[in-house]
Amino acid sequence: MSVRDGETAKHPEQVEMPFAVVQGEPMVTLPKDLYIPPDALEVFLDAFEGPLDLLLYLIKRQNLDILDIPVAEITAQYMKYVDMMKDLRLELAAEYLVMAAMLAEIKSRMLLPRIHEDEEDEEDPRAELVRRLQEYERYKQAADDIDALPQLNRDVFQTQGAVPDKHIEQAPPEVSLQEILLAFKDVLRRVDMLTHLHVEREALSVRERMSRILDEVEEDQFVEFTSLFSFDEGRLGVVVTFLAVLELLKESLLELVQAEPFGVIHVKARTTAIVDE
Amino acid sequence: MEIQYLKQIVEAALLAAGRPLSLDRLQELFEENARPERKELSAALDELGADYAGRGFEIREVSSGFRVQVRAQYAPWVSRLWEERPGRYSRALMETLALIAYRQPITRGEIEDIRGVSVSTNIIRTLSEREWIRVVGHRDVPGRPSLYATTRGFLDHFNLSSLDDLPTLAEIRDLDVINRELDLAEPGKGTENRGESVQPADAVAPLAEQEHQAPEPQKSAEIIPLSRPDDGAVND
Amino acid sequence: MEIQYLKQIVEAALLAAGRPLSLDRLQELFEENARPERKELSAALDELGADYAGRGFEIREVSSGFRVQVRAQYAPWVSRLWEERPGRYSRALMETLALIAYRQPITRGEIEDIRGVSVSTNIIRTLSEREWIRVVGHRDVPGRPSLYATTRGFLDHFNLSSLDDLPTLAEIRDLDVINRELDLAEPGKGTENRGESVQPADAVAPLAEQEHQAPEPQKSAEIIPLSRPDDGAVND
Repeated sequence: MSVRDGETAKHPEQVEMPFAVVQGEPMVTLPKDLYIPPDALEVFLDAFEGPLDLLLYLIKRQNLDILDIPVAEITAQYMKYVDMMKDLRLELAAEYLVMAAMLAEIKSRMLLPRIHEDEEDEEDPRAELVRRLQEYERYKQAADDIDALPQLNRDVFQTQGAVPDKHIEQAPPEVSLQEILLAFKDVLRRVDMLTHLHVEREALSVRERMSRILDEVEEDQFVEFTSLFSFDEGRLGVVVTFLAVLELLKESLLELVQAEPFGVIHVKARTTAIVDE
Repeated sequence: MEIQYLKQIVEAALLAAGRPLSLDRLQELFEENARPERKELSAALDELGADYAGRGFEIREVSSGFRVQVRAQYAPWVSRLWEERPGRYSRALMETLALIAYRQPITRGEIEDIRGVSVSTNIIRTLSEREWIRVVGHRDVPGRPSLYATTRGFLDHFNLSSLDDLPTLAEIRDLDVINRELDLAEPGKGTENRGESVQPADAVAPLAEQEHQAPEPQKSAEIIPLSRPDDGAVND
Repeated sequence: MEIQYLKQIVEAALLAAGRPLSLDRLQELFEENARPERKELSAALDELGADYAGRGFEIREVSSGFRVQVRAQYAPWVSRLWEERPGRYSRALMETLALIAYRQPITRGEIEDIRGVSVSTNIIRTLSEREWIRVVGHRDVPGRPSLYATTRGFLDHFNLSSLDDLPTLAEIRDLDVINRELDLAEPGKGTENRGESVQPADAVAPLAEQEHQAPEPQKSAEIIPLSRPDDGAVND
């Protein structure tokens, strides 16, 4: 029905009219019966998201199924809108003209008698338009559906309860032993060039014991030398402590006092300034 | 930990967070030695959901976790708390967003092919700034156009927990149907009928393929062939 | 208006507001012809307060109005939502700690002599606050500098029973072997001029992980701000 009802088009040369629009040439005839009052057109066209949207509108307005587009009729209506846009000097988007060309092409193909055998392979000329219209329509609908979903701060609101006793603790960084060793290795690599540092052969337990002894002794008060030793540590523990005391003496960190030969030895942290470096 | 106690901590956290909290994040609220199992947390969340029946708020799982939110039915009153109403997004923006949501990953050119009009840079920028979309790659064609996909933020904003929750996309009816209707509608077309009675198989294929793919949003990185080569002439 | 309905609107508004709401403000949520009396609102607030007994939150009147807030007893858990991810210590701090461990008792000046750069007061304070080092005495030289040693806590933290459990220097020189075994990438190439500031863990996170996080903008709140731009360069 679409082909028959389509205005005056009977010959291929007449339906080539819209091609002239694409090439920017002036229209030959202007349709007189506009569907929309011209002063409402600008607002009207603003509501469209492009030629597919306009086409969908035209189809829907006539209660037509997309699958059954009367191409000639829709083309004529579409061209009227396009012409109105021109009349109103609206910036005519290229997409509208491209669509006009596509419609015109479909119209012409449907009018042309098929005489060649191989045209059996040719699909319906409207198929591509129908596909695009359907494709567009489904996403147009999807856009509406998404917009209708409950939206944050429009329909639903995230609660923001107060926390009056908020107390934020900063967790201290994690450190692995490997990281410390790697750092130490870097130091060693650097100091290897300055060989005066002899850290090599010291037993760490001696160093640890040095720290502990320093912690135990007071600066202004002597403690008994023997109190530094704990006999339940065994022979090794005693040796370590003794070495630590010797090391501390060497570093001038401890002072050792014996009031009389074979008397009690006392220890205290060193206070008097002695130039030893 | 007793569920009653667990529930109170969970609801207190959700209420105060101001954003959705994942099960992992909820677990981290507890000391390691007192950390509840995920299924304990899920049970607590379920119970809270039931507790909130008949209240002005609800628990909702969205993409990045659970949140306590004010029910949509109270929006007319609650909206009055703020002077400004949230603006509506333009149809162009919503259509672009819908195409990215359902057809991701997708290039701007492919969106333009389907919408039939160009997509303004503003729209892409607005969607990116809202953190609803992001670039997930580039199509390996000249110009290497960006491939867009939606984010968790998009799902969170639209109250969805995954893309599967998107409204179902309308179906595309295939060419057989079209042709049947064409035949019925145009019984007297004479010679033209010749070409339509037998439908070439290759014309059906693209549509059938699309119909199969389209209703389910593509979440994989797989690239959907969008347009047939001859489409380009129309849109560019 | 029925009180049940009123209660739900009021609690919805209080939860969404994020600030206390006065009775006047609550009244304004309603159309003028449906505006509840102040005493109706007060009654609704009272009932809500009773409803929340046994919940993780409560209604509280503060100077500017009413608000829903997390009960104080749950604050310790809820506060963890805003806890920052532990950062990383600087290389300077690690070297200082290593030198104290291996060379104790040692003064800051001696550490500086070995490292060739000054040791900031921050490092010493940080190590002291973590109770990994302590002052065990003072060297008897001008200025009487503090002598630092490691603590029991240091040994405990690193699961050592005594300093002798630390690898020997010879073993440390073979650390490359240890590293390979631990599959621990050595972060120390050319790091001498590294700052002493605490380093955010995210700065060393693999790119893939960051990409994974990208769609969740909220997470960025957990990233510790970098205090020194040059720290970042180390991690590339």
